[in-house]
Amino acid sequence: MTETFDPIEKTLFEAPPMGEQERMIEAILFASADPVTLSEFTARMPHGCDPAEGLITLRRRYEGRGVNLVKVGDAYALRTAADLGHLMHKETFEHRKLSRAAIETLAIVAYHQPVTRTEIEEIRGVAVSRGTVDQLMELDWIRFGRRRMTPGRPVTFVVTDHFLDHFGLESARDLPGLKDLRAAGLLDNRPVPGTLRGPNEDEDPATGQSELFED
Amino acid sequence: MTETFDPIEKTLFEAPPMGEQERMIEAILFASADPVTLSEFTARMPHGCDPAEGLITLRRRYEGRGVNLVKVGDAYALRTAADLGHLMHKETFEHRKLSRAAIETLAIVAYHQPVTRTEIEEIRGVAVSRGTVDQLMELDWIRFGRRRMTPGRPVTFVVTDHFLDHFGLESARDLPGLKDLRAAGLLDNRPVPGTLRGPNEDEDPATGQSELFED
Amino acid sequence: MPEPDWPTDTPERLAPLDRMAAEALIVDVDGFEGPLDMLLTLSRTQKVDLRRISVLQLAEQYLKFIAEAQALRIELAADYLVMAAWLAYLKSRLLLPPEPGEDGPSAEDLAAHLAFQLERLSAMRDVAARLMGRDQLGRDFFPRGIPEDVTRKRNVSYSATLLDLMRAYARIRTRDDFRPFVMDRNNVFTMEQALDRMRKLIGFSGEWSDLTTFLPDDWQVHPQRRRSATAAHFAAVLEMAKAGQVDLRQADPFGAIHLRKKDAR
Repeated sequence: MTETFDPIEKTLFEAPPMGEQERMIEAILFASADPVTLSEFTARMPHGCDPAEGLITLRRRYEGRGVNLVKVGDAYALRTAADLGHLMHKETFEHRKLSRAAIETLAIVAYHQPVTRTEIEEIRGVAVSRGTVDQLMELDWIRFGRRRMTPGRPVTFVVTDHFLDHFGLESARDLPGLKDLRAAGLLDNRPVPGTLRGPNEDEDPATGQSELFED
Repeated sequence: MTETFDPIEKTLFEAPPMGEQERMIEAILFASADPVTLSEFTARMPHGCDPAEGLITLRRRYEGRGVNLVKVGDAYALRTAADLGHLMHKETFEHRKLSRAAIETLAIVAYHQPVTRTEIEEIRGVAVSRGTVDQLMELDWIRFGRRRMTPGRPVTFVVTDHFLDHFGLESARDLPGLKDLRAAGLLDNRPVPGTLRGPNEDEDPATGQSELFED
Repeated sequence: MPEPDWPTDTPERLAPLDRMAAEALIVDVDGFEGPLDMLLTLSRTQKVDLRRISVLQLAEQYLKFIAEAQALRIELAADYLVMAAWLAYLKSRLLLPPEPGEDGPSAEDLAAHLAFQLERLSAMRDVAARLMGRDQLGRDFFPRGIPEDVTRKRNVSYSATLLDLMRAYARIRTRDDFRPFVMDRNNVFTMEQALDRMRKLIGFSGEWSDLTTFLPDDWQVHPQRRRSATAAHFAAVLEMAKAGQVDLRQADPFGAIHLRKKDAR
């Protein structure tokens, strides 16, 4: 249903001054959820307005400002100046300690790669949650390796170059071995009370970690 | 594990020039539908910026424009000029019609805050229905204030920043007619003659409107 | 609730116009927000500043209204009747000179307070209307239509060091040694085992012999093992004595325990 106006009648209403038209365009652009086309401006503004002209002056007004008037297809919108995009990102830096499950899983992958999930679970003695693996994948510390050529063809996990980079290793082979761990005192076998100790179990030398991890 | 910055290092980065800061404020304001607090500006802008100053110049810049910079509580927002509301039929929200009880209750909370339910009932001479309070809470126009330090420690109601934003008020001090009401003594908490009041009821220091609205 | 003294003579004397007004009021009784609201409406008929209102006149109007409502058998909420009772009391107090020595608030104070309440309610209504008449967000002025959500980029850096990694691995590899303590079965000789063993050996023991000689050789040196084996064997032979399979004797407390096979009769 279209209303028809007498063309003569239109001119009876004088169009608002350009400054007013510019204000209107500005308000419409600001409040609109979508870019606004010329015909929408015309439909929403009083008779006799010339939004095209107002858009030009408004565009000029916003030049170099924090927001700019941009043309999107055949519509117009106000957008954040490109160089200020960084203000729209709230970057927060959080340092978090990796969960025990995650670090253990990571360690097993690093020492046993390529390793299947089942193997990880066997070594840890508990189930590995999907979240833990996902987290390590997201951190880009582990990735899928080749499928194991065993029944079920399970996927394997290996550590990434990013992992090596993060931990300052040239290759996974540089990871300290069990022997080194023991030498560093990281593998001290505390006896369970009441268990019998073999004569060779007292050899464990009391080397502190410091020795290994200095420099 | 937190990274610590050398405080001296901070000053090595010079704050951007005021013109740039103004652009940043503008971009942040445009990006947000809700009022932005000073501390939010500070958090999002580079170190050393003074958003308070930039806001003043920006506010002036938008005077008389289609969009204005308004203060809401201790936050700032851009809003279309009220005289252009007629252009925004498309954006107009569906307003739920408030009951007379809700409107009166809202006004009483705004002018008498912090106010208890009993006090609201005293002023209206009728019980406040649960639905009325719920509705105003749901609109996020009123919220719980502190408990009153009187027997029973009743909760109080106060208006929210969202209320201020909705009615275009910079602060509760700008409520229409507030001064006259106070001058006429109509905001006093006048007890019914002959009622016994607990001695500690008067201890409650002018937590009432006086404190809130005195400057 | 004290029964107020109703002025019952009024209804039929009403002028037609007043009567219509009163009826309109009564029909509208649901529209009132309580007695205070009704009093405020009634007070409008006095066409004076609320501060100079005649509370006496107002009380009379209200009581008349209540009487009419009752004559028309309109159910009134209790608080309307409470107000009526109070106003009837106030009216009598206002009309009568104060009794000497009477304490409590004066009738004038009570009337002034009612006037204050009405003025306050009226003022609240006025400002409520002014408030609602303000430009409102989403109706007269508008927020940004395309708010850009601040993309919250959480840079969570997980700090794991090589040391953490190795400690974790070491922890896994040594976990067996740290398993929760359970009774070590290696050094426990159960009674069932002892019973089994004794049943086989007892056939050879026709003469009194020391219980300790029945202990297995490899359970006699290590003190923990010897204790466990001794206890198990002792319990076993008690069981056998109960079943009538062996005789037991002990010469003195803490002395050696001897046993022999009971003759099968």
